[in-house]
Amino acid sequence: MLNLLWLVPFFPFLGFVLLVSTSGKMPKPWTTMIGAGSIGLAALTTALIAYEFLSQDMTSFQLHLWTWMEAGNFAPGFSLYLDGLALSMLFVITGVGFLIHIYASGYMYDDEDFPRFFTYTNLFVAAMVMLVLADNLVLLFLGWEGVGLCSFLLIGFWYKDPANGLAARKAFVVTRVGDTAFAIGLFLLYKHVGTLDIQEAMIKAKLLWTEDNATASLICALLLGGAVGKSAQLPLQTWLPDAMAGPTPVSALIHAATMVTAGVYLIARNHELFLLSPDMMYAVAVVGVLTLLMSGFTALTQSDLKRVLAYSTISQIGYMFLALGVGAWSSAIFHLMTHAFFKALLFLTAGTIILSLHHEQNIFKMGGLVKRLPLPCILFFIGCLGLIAVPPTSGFWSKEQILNATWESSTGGPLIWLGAVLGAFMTALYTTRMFCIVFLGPSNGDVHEPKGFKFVAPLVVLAFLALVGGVFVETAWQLPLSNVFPGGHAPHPPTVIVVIAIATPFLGIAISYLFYGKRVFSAEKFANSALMKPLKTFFDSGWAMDWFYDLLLVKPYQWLAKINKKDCVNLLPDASSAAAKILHAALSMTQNGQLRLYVGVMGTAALFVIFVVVFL
Amino acid sequence: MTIEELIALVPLLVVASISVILMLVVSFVRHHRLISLITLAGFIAAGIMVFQSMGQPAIQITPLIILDDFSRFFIVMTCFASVPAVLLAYDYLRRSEDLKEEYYMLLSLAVLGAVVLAASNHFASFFIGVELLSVSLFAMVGYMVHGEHKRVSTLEASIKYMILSGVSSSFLLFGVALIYLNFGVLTFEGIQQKILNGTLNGYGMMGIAMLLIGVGFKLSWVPFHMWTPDVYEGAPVPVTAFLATISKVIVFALGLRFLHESGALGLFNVQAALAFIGVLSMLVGNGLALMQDNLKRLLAYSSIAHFGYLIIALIAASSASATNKALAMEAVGFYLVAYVVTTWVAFGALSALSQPEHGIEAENLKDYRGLFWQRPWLAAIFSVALLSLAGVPLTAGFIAKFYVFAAGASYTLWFLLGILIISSAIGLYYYLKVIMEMCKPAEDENDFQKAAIPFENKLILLVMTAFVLYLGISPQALIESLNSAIKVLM
Amino acid sequence: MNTVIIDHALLLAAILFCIGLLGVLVRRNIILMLISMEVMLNATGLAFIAAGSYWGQADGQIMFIAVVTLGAAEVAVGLGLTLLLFKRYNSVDVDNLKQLRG
Amino acid sequence: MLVLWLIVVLFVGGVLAGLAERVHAAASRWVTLATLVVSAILLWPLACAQPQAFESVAGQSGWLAVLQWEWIPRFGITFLLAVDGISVLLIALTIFLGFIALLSAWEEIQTRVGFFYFNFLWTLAGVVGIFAALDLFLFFIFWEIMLIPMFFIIVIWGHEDRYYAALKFFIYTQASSLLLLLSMIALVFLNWQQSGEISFSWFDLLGTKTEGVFGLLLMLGFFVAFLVKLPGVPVHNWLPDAHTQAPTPGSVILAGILLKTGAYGLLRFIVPLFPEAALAFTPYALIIAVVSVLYAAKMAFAQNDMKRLIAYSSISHMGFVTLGVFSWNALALQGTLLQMIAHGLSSAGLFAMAGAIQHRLHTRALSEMGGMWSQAPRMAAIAMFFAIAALGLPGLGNFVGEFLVLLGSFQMHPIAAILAALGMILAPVYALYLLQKSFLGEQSDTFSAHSASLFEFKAREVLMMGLLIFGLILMGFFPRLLTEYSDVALNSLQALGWGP
Repeated sequence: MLNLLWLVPFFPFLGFVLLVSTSGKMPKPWTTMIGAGSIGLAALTTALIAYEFLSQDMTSFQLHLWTWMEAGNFAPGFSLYLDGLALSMLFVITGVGFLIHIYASGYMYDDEDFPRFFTYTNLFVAAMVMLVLADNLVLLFLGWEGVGLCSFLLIGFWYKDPANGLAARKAFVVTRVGDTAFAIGLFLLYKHVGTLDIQEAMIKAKLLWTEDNATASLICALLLGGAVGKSAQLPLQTWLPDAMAGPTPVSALIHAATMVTAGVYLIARNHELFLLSPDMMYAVAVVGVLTLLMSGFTALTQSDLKRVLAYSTISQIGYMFLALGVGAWSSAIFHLMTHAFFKALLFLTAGTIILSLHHEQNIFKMGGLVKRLPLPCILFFIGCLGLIAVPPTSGFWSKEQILNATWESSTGGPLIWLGAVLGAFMTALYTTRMFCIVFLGPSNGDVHEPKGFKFVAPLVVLAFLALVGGVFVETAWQLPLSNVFPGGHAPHPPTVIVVIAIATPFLGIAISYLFYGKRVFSAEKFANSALMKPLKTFFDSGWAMDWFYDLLLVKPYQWLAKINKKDCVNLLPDASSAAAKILHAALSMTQNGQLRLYVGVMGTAALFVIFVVVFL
Repeated sequence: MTIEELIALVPLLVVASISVILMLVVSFVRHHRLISLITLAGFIAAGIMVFQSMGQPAIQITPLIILDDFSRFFIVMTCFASVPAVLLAYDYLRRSEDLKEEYYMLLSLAVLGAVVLAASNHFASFFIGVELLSVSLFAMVGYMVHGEHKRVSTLEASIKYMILSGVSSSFLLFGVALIYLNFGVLTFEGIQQKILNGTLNGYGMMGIAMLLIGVGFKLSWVPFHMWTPDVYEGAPVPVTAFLATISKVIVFALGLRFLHESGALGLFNVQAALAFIGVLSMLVGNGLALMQDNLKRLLAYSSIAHFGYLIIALIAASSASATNKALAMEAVGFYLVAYVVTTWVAFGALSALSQPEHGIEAENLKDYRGLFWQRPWLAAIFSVALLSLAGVPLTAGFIAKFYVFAAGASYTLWFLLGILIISSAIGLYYYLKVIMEMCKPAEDENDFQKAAIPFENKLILLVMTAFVLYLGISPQALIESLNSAIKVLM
Repeated sequence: MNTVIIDHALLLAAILFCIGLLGVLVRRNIILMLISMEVMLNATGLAFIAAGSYWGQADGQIMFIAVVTLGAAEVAVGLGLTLLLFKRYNSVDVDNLKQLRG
Repeated sequence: MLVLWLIVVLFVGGVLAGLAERVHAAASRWVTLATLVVSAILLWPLACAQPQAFESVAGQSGWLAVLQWEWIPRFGITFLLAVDGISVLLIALTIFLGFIALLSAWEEIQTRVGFFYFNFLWTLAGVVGIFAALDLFLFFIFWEIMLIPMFFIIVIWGHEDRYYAALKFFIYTQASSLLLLLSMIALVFLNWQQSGEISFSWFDLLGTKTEGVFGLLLMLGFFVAFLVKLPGVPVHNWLPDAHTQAPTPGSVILAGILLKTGAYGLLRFIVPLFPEAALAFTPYALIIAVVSVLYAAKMAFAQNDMKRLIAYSSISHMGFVTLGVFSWNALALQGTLLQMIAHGLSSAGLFAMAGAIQHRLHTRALSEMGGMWSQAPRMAAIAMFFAIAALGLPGLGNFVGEFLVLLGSFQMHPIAAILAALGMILAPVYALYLLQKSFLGEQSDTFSAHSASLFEFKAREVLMMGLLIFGLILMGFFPRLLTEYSDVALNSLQALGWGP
């Protein structure tokens, strides 16, 4: 059975091939069958494989398909590697992916490019599965770039609006910056350990380097560069909010549940390397905490529902990075999984809301939806609870672990912990704000709630997972992950610390409710006060990072391209041809047809030649 | 003079007798075809005779004439290269109104001059040969001055050529006089010994310089090139072709023999002057040709450049190493042969489109517009000629250039080779421009391209193109005969 | 004594040569140009004779005869062309000849 | 002998195709097709050759179909044809792209059809000759031969500025090749002095001692000629013009095959013949490589002309070849070869695409395109594929090449590799820009007049593109199919240079 592991990426890929080759000529139900069915089959296969894997108490399983490329000693295989970490990811990708596909088959049904949507998503799932199953970093890079491509394609899915195209390109190019760092990291790793096979490289790296080795740190830094690009962490987070231009199921699948967490996976996968470099661990933690704070503040100022969710995603991934940075590997993956549940739920519910309101995404034009959209309201509420990490929802379990680990870890500490708690407070603040503005208050406009199995079932399942999934993972899923990551005692910080961590979100909820729910204080007044207004603008713009990059990189590059459109190197041939023409013009003046000039030239030339021969 | 010497001299006598016979025949009957056939037969007979004697030991006939393999090679070349001159002239004259028969006398006299030059190793024969060639050419250049549709420019060309050639002859002769004053001998080899003895003084040097000027004029080296484009343009095509091929090639061959046998080539100053002239010729020749729209002028400028390229091989022939010297001399020989056959193709194509009956020659670039679509084969052949001139592989011109590169490299003339590369790049521009013109879609009906091509012209084109390609693909045969020809100079 | 004489003779020849060259250069009348050319040729003839006498050989004089012959031949052709020139332009000014250029 | 036949078939086929026009206008096409089929059949035994068929020539192993005839003994010039794994792959690429170019020419070339296919096949013959000739003189002959028919292709069937472009193309390549000729001759003479034997054979010249400044200059002569053909900044200017103005099949051949001759030259001659000089020159070559990659990528982004954009992207990609060659280890060499082949396929696809668009819209200006996806989704998807291939997405051939080159060169020259890797960032900038301007975005007015059915790809075009796509995917996932051929050859080639 385990030998059929290749089927997991193969089913979505087959779906992709089928959809491409029929180029959208199939009837829509068939398209749905193939598009969502292939993911379902992959999920089923994953479940069967997981059963076998777990029941046999295996720690890892390797499947060599073929040798990919070969040059000198470098021969990465097209090989799959399954362990607890990969299995966790597989579950998220195929399981949550399947649910999202079902939802999408309803959500996208009326779109003229319905088949194209599934073409892309199937390719995405295939690439994502390759990413997590890769047994070497080159193959991982294949999946890594593949998901990036699909992200690009899906962000720009509605290609007729140039803004969507711009967002898509931004996403691709910005992540590509990280990818390049990643690639350079691979080169460096290969140079020193002579292999890119992950397990082998980790073993060799441990033999080769002691702790705090500069090269190891450098490699980690480069891998981190790749991770922050893909996972939208500082300083490469700017693409993700714009990526919301894609259809909402895409935001749920790619920009919340799966792809953006690839960076977390990458670091977790190479954790042994990072363990050699406490400095880089610390850097990961700092990146995580700064990102979660920054995006928390920004989320508070957004008015677009999906952008709020996008910033919350960035912030939650920041928590995962924090977990990685403090060495709480399992917690990071744990949070990755729970986040997938509640964030997918939030996005899909948001999709339903947006669809109900005729593609209205501005939260200030919503309001009072609690009565008109009761079911989405409940589902969204559950999602919010998970996001805020209210006990005992899934988000609570994972976030608590992270905060506790942060306090105790040598690469974490109280300061980082404080930042994380502040982040949790911010999360509560903006989540409540969002919920209150959307669902409470006066209502305006009419709604058309999409109904049907496809719209409801996935959401209910996700809501269930968001509510109780945490308990399940906390208890049942520790084993497979503990085989992957170095074990350690469970963190037990002082009780007061734990209490603060648990209580802070409630404080956030309360304050936010006073502002937005009860409207005891006027949020507008507060925001428009002289002190806060520039700050609000600053936060709203994503801490002016876009502006900064625009000024620093995009504008100069465009300027460079523009001033040199004609290629200045062309001056070389142009100047030589001009010189030749001038030479010609000058010379042809001598050939004026006057015999006496000819004689004169000849006489002078004769004198010259005589001079050269006789007197030189 | 022994009987062997006399027998050896027969080919020269045959060439000399052609003009006499023609005079006699003309006084009885003016029959164009007959006259041309006699001329043709004379050239071919002389050529075959000399060809037969190739490989025999060298014979010095009086101090003036030497028949060794080197001179035999060039005599053969002259005689055979004169065949197309006759054919082309026959075709051209047939269609024009002027007197026809006298032209062949002039032609045979010019060829006689060339043959004498090829066989000369003494200043007297050198001088006689040069002047025989030149004076005949004055008349040939200005030959078509009569008739309703005469070319007005022939007269101008002729006068310019005559005056300038006269001046250059004076330089040449003054140079000879000075050399004679210095050394007291008029044979090339005699001079060599004197130079080796160290008797060379300022007079001798000046003499050599003036000799170079005279030769340089005939070869239209820059800065003695001024006449070339005007005369090329003004003269009728067959004369231009003769001027461009035989007259130049033979003077160059003689120049090589003189410079080599007299040892003057080994003098640093001579090499410096040659290098200087070479650089100028390459750059100015190509520079002048660059935007040229008149094809005859273009070919004139291109010939200036080509003889500039040859200077590289000429300088390299001063090498002390026998192998390198042989290489350089072969290079000269090969280049000359390649240049002759290629130039014949080019002028053959030019002539094929010309209409002497109307006094019109296809010399303007626009006359060639769309030729590829009107007359594909002619255009293809002309392109081959142009590519050969440009030195593109599979043509004789490439092997020739290759040889020059090899010779230059063997003598480490990097600077000159660098100039050669630069000027070749310039040269490409105007050769390609002509080819492109032929590729352009024909705008309107072009009368030039309609007329049937005479048989003689076709024959020249086909045979010479075959030569160009043969030499480009399989040059070994010519290399071997050149190798044996230059042995006598080693 | 000998050398002085030869130098003088040569100097004379050179001066004549230059006068001839200048003549060709400045004159526009083709007949005068032809005459100047003859002067140049005869200068060379003088040089030959001087050299021949210097070496005490006949070669120089033989060459002189050849030079004279050449001069005659050139002038013969030259005068013929002069006639044609005059016929066409009603003038013997060579500056009329400027059709061929460029 | 087979290689000779291959070349002869192409030459003869060219003549026949030229003559066939007199029978029927379409006959030339079919003759060309038949010629290509025959040459593919002739190539088959070479492609299937088992290692035991490999010969060893002058101590160099891994050679096939060695043929040596006397030619010009005066200079030790022989008619020496031999192929190894590298050559076989490149010849196969040539024939394959021959089919592609034929398909792209099928309808586009309507005037002077016979002459076109004559030139077409002669170009291919010249290129095959280049890949097979191991005598330097013969190599040079083929090197030049292919120029002339290509020149005609641009001049006669090109677009608005064709004369300028053709002249530039010819003068650049010819002038630089004279430098090559000079260096060849000087090298041969040097070898002559050292060994007493004059020979133009690559095998004989391998042992020449080429140290010092003189060796460096000789190497530069070779290098410049190949760099022009490659092309690399700063001698690349002929390429954007030539590519833009050439007709589609011309662009396909130019980008797909002709550029590879420069790359092949770098691979075959520079380091093996001048190891010391090449080593000394490496820093400068790396600068050229990196500048080519980055500068051309930047230039590509600035273009409005679709073909010009693609042309600059070619320059950028070929910069990796320079980088790979001057890294000279197993990884980089293998990568270089794969990059050459993959770039051949992807750029052929892009140019065929640009040609198809121009054929329909009569413009290449990106500013006049936009939103063509809805009209022609199939076309758009294919364009997307090639754009993605060009930006080096893993799973497609270009990635394998680029990755191996970078990985290999990083082992030798980390800085250069890092800088060149920045090309990975700039590539999507222009590739996606191209896509955005042409197929995505709002529908432009230029083609609203075209009905969708007229606009979409026809079966012939789909076949053409399908072949290329298939090739690229195959290379992306199973590059070993190719590297198995080239392994032996590259290993023995590598041994000639400096070791890592």
